[in-house]
Amino acid sequence: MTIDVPTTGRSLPQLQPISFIDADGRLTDTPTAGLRIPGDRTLTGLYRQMVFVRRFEAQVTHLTRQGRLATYPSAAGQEAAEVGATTALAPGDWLFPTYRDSAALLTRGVPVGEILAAFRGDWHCGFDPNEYHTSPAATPLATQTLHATGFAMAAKLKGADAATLTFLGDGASSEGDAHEAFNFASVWQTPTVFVLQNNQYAISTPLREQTNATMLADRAAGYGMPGLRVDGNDVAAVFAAVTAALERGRNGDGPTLIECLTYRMESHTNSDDPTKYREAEEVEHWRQFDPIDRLEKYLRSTGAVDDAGIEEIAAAAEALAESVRDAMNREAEIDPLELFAHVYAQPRTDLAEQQQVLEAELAAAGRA
Amino acid sequence: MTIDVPTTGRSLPQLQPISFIDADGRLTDTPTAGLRIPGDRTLTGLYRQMVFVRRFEAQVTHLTRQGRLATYPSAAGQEAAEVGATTALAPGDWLFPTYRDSAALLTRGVPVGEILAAFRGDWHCGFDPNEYHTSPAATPLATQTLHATGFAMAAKLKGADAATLTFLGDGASSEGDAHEAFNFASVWQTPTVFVLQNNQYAISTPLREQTNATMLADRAAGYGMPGLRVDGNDVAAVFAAVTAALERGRNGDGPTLIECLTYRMESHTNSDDPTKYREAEEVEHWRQFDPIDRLEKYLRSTGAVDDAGIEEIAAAAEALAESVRDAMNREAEIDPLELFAHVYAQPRTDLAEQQQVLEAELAAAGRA
Amino acid sequence: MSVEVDTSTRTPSAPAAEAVTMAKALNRALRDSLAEDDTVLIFGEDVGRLGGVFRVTEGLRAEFGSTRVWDSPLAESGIIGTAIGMAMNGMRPVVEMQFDAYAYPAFEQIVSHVAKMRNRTKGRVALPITIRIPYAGDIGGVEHHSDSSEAYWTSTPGLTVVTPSNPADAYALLRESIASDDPVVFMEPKSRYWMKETVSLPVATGPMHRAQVLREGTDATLLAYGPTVRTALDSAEAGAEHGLSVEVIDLRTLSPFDDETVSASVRKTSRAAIIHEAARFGGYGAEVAARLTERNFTHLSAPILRITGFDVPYPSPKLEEYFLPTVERVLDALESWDWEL
Amino acid sequence: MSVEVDTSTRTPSAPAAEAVTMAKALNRALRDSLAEDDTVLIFGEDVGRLGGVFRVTEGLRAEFGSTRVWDSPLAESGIIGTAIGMAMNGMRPVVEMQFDAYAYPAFEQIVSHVAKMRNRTKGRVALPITIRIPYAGDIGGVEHHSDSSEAYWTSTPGLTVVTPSNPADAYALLRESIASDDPVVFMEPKSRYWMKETVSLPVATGPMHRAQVLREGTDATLLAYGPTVRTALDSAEAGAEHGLSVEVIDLRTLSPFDDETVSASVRKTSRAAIIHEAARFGGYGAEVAARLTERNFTHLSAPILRITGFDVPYPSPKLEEYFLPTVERVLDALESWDWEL
Ligand SMILES: Cc1ncc(C[n+]2csc(CCOP(=O)(O)OP(=O)(O)O)c2C)c(N)n1
Ligand SMILES: Cc1ncc(C[n+]2csc(CCOP(=O)(O)OP(=O)(O)O)c2C)c(N)n1
Ligand SMILES: [Mg+2]
Ligand SMILES: [Mg+2]
Repeated sequence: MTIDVPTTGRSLPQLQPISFIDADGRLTDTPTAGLRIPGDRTLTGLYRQMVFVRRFEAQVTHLTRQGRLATYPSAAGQEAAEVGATTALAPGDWLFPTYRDSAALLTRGVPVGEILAAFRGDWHCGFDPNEYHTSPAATPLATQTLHATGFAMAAKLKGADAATLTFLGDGASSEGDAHEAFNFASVWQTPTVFVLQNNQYAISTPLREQTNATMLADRAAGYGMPGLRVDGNDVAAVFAAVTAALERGRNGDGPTLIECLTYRMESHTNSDDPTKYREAEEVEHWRQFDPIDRLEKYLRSTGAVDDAGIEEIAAAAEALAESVRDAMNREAEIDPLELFAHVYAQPRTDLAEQQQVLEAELAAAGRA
Repeated sequence: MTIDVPTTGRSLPQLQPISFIDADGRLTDTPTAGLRIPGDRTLTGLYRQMVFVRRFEAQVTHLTRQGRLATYPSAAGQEAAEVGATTALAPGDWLFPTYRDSAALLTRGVPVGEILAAFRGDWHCGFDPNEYHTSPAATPLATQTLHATGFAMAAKLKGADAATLTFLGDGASSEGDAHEAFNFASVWQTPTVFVLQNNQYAISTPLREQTNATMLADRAAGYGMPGLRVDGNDVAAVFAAVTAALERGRNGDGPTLIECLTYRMESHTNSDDPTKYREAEEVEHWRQFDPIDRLEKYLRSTGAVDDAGIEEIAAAAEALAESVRDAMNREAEIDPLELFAHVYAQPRTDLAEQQQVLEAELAAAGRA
Repeated sequence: MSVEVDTSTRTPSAPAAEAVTMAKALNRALRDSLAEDDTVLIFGEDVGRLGGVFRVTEGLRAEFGSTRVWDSPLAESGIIGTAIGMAMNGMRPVVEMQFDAYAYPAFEQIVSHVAKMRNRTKGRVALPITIRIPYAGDIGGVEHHSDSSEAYWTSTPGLTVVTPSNPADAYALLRESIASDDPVVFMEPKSRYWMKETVSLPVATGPMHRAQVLREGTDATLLAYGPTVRTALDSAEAGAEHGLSVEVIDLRTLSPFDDETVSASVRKTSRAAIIHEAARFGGYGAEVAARLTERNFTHLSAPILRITGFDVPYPSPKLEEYFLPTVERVLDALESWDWEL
Repeated sequence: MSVEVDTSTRTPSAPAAEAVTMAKALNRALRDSLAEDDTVLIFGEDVGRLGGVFRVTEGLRAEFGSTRVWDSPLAESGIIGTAIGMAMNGMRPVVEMQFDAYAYPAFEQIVSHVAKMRNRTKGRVALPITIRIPYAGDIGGVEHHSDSSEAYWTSTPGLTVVTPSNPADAYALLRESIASDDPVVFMEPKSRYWMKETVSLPVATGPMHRAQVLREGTDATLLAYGPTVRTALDSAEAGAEHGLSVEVIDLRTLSPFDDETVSASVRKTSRAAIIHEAARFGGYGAEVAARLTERNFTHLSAPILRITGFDVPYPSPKLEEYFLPTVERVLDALESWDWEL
């Protein structure tokens, strides 16, 4: 039987997650698949952004408990994956995030008010995707992985230098769309990086009821695509792996699947009750792997940061939190008639008629 | 990072397809992953059934060209996969076939008229699934893989001894449903065998535009499920692999993915024109791997069959072909009012009214 | 205003009446179905340990064990597809699509298999599957959490589509749906999950497929289902203040349509409107208006009106109030009729 | 009987008229779109080398190369999902769903993203995607090859739904659809692919969203689209033999609905019927009947009739003839009206 198929690089990822800095802030001796630890300046920037992100998540969660937002899914505990991956993007690259990835949007430079517009209930997407090279955060699971693949395919066809990065969760990896995206991306060799944040839960469903695989990165081999498993709480590892994968993509070598092992420290959203499905001890156990603590220890050990530096960052994070409060204190102006404004490019009589109905109702209620 | 995951048996299938009998009818020295070649009596039975199947396919294709069937997808060239896999089933097991698998239905004992009812346009499914423990042949690709998984799950919950086998194609493996079935089956450890007939084409689309993987069996590792690649034109290999996989399933060890490397010798269906997308030489190339020829050579070499035996089988196959012609010469009685009979268990007024409309039309046309 | 449903005659062993929410009534229906019939299985996303994001399956895993009630991997086509296989093997799966927009990945399995298997096999293979779908809005949900997808299912031959508007019906209709040999799309109005009613569960179940007159009237008929039944009742009340006697019918089963009950009402009142949250264009109301007009044309003194959401995607929470059909919108419609009272 | 369309005034450079099939006209529209606009891309199952199972994309890969026209892996959600990403990156993808039942795996991507992206982003992200779907029956197709799925798309706000009935329209409407900044579900009636018409391509394209009066009449209006336009024209011809003057309108665009053209006709004739292959319950005809009645109630002397397939799954080839709306069924409907001629 002679079948022509590429056989290069056919292997499963190493069992041990790739990691540079361990939970105690020391360098590991884990093999790192040829990746190199980022320099202290880069790491300090990543540290700073992780601190911002954590403060942001805490502030938004707090405001949500106060009822200022309709709902909020926090990525607390996942700062390294969110920040490490997003920071690796070039400005011209595109990000395809999910509802969980406000931290990535923040890192991408989207203003806090625009990030939170959707969760406050103002409008489905609060920012201009073209301005931030960032797709609206997708709620239907795994659907965005295909958008990222298609976008990258168009970039490739145009000969543009852009790559795409998309986040998906351990739960989302079970959806058919995730499989189709892996396959299309690898057949078409698009510059796409799939960052699978394995935070151990899909709402209440634990990983072991989601997959029987040793690791989700094992999926990659079945598509002829490189797969990596990284310590998702080590921002150095995430940044290095994603940077290399984006580079691969831009060089025409196709997509990469990167599984970031991490943990969702908070409830799924504010309306969730995690005591129904996980033990407090498990959450505690994961605290020791905290992505910020370990990097702080490491950067102190190299002398890249000191007390003053840490304080300055904390103060800046406080300012960010204040800007979040400010933004959420300002009510957005939402014109009810915008209901009809953006559905179609070509105007429709039906919608014009219905708009008149609403106008009349508003007038009758003294609202317009 | 401590994540509890099973790590046993984490590996990719061997590159070399498992095979016992080579294209020249000689025993191979390929490693066979612990499988053993079936005995001569079994092989002779498989040979006989493959000859039947080939004659059946040729006859039906001929009748289709004559316009006696609306459409027909032949499995000519794939006899080893069809027959080897289906014969491995116990009577109490269930088969979940596709439109390509009439040969499997024949092997399962479904009468030829009932197999062909769908392609002749009589009714969507011509046989009683419960009688033959065989699901209606699925046309929407890969959907049946989930039915097979669910059926097996129910068997497991009931403590029944039944396993399920489902066929899918190389093209169908790209559908989201295939992924979801692999995953559900492995998470639930259902007794399901996925027989992926990789016949190199999905209509006109060649394998290399369907997947970038070294082999489709590589998918299995990503689900924590054993994957095997077998020479799909060696019925001994197919039978041995599927028998072992069914056994595994019944023992509570979960599903198996078996990729059978084979080739679609005919057009996709009678309305297809393969000259548009593949060379005649390629088809010729595959003739040397013919599943029937090689087994005949092998069985002659062991003395299991001789000229007389071969002739007897050929004559029986002729009788089968005649029964196909007979069945297709008898027009089926189809009552137009059956349109309304089976849609719901609970009768509906709307349908009763519509049936009256049709009755009146038939009466007016002098047909009732 | 709370819906008054006379449950006295439906109670077999007269258990104590208590205030129960629709979520609780549904939960009880699932519990009783599981207890009575070993072939009933519940699985889906988060329906096990968590008891579902709306807590409809709460406590069932603990009571019946994880071989009767369990969490599946996260894939809707997978859930429906495996439910089909289980049903072929003698089970009665009751599966949940977490929000109705999340039934869409399972669309092919529902439309091409669930709806068609019985017909395909000349009645030899029944699929007694109940697909529970929380639907509609008015809960401040973010995008994709408030769709009203009923028109997709009602326009698919082979499916039975049911939706309760109150706890007693929720219990009865869910029991009937699970017991039915036809596959049922069971749509649960999210905004009514926490609506309470004093009722003695279990209520007796009746024949399926019947609409119910909730309030009698002579001037006009308001047709509603699920979340808009409340709007209809409130509107009838408000209409009464304007001197209008408005009949209110809860359709309960969307497919099939109970022509007998509804046409009788429309012939009596000669004017009717259907209220739903979904967009108007191609919405379920179109079928209601078309068939009532076909069957009662000479009895109508006005066209059947459709009081619905606008023909736009379901909006973000802050715009819901402008989108959803309100009592005011219903009253405007009532007023638009040419009254010769 | 062949459809006569006056193409004389629409022809810009008066190329020679020749007999072309609808498949060929569609092919030419794709070709011209590819030639004129570099951002137009065609991909899907078997649309490359094979030229599609209906040969609509024949020759395009050879002419434009495999970076403009190519075969994708076999996954419909993948095709629509990647088309979305390409459209976000400035492309105008034209994708094919091989048969309409095979659009169902892409249902979530179409309904939750294609239809909603523009609204979600306040108009900042347009998705100029054309989704070609061969639909309807009467071709002797086995199960799942003859669905009429238009109601699913027309009841989804955000989608434009178009269907031609003849080669000239096929050309013009497809060009317009590809040029549109709105996503278009372009439904191609399979049974009409080989219908020939003498026409000079390219015909000039007109504004989208207009229905067309194909035959004038005064007694009744038959509304049809795609495969049933022929049935309507034949019925009008047969009606004429019975002394009835029947107007025939080809809707061409199903969403939005061209009220102006259709209501004018209905007000003139006072009687109308809509003909489609899809099942009646919740079918597109329900919207047509409901809205025409809402808008023209006092002008109607009879209810709008729906002449449709039955409320059953599309049958196997040997039963198609009993399922499909025939000229006889249309004439029966015409006769059912109370004529005071
Ligand atoms: C198609 C679809 N099905 C169901 C849901 C409901 N849902 C939202 S988040 C979620 C869990 C997702 O888990 P995972 O992918 O692991 O991401 P995480 O929330 O852990 O970040 C579910 C089931 C959805 N949004 N989309
Ligand atoms: C969901 C779906 N999409 C598309 C089709 C149309 N179709 C029928 S067979 C086929 C190719 C299938 O190829 P493969 O799975 O390799 O099976 P083979 O025909 O080679 O046996 C396609 C595209 C279908 N039946 N179902
Ligand atoms: Mg998760
Ligand atoms: Mg194939």
